[in-house]
Amino acid sequence: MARVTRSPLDPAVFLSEARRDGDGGLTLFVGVVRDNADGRKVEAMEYEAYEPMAEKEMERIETDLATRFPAVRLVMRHRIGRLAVGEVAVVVAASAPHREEAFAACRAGIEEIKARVPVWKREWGPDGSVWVDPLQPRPKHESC
Amino acid sequence: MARVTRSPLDPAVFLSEARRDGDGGLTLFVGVVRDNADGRKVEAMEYEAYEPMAEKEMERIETDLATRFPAVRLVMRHRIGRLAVGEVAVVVAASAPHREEAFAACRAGIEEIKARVPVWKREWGPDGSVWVDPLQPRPKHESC
Amino acid sequence: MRVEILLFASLRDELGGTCAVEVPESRPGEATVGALREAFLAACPAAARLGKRILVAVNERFAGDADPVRPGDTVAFLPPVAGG
Amino acid sequence: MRVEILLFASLRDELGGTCAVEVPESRPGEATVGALREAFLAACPAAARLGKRILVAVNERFAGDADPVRPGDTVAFLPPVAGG
Repeated sequence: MARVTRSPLDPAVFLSEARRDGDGGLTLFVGVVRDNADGRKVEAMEYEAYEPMAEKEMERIETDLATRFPAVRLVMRHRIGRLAVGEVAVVVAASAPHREEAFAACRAGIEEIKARVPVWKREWGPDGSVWVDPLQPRPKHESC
Repeated sequence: MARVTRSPLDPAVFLSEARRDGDGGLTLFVGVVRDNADGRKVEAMEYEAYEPMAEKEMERIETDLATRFPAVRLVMRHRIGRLAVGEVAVVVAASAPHREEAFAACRAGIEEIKARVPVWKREWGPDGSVWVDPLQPRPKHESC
Repeated sequence: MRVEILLFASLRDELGGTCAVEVPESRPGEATVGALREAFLAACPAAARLGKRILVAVNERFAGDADPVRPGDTVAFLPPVAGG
Repeated sequence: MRVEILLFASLRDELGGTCAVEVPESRPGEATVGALREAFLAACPAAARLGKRILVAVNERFAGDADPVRPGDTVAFLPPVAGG
């Protein structure tokens, strides 16, 4: 399956995909659309990607993390398109013999995605839409 | 639903249960039975609890963590009975506006469960069974 | 006073689901958890392997050696926990 | 040399999906990413708000200002990423 997709993401599927019989600790991060940002009401988020590069960047992150966390199996997906509140935008599943490594790799996975994968989001609310700027001061509410 | 249960645990259910519309970051820990321990083959784990106290201790952990992580909604379950390799023994779902809090609360949840909840496990393998002692030197393979 | 103790996991396998122990009172109608632990280890040498690692619960809550045990309390002796 | 640039998200909304920029060569058949960025900002003042925060990808990989751009390369200018 493509790592960047327009299809809905079912987090449980990726947990099962990551698990091997020698694993005891599985960690999952799920980023979902929330109903507010900086006090503004949010009705939907529209995700756009530079698709071929985003695919490759996700693969490169997996390769990098396989070196940093050799005991961990990682499965990562990013959805694009228009998502309603509560819909899943990103999933990082990490499975490992021990929980410490699973937590560390899962956290590293979402941080790398947010730092490196060419995906953008446009916030839709009652007053129209605005592109989210990650460096814009967002005092209390950063994205996911 | 009881926090300590003999019924199979479906992690996805607890993610949905934890999520509120203001949340953007959901983190899940799933502890499963693995096929080995200290180089021994494991065929099943048999979990036993001091049930009424285990229920209360899970509740007390939730109360403690609600104070430490006020923005997080936590759902925790522990299964007991005989579990085959790959079956889910414990689930901690944490949902929060931001991922940092979700990760921290999820990690704290599983650490507290392992430290405080009166549950024990008996490891079944080709040579019979043995109670798992958490302080027994287990050089490379601690439980989940 | 005489205290009935619930046992779990490896302790139950070795000693049965409950055992009754006679413990000296620290004051009338009250003994300490510490005294109960000593009396239990003396009465059940099979438990010595766990010694101070045995956890004590009084009324379904962990208790320290200085905590009191009174008639009617629910007392349990627990091997080190190993959930997850 | 003339370089065609792919644009995404807010840059695409403001400037269209592609734009072509004339950039001085650093040596025959080659320009630097830094020179291309300058030429782009000069040609498209609407992009000035992002300035150095614009990320450049050459052949679907992030590139630094010292990296070369050659004819036939796929070049994209990207606003700061905001996935997740």
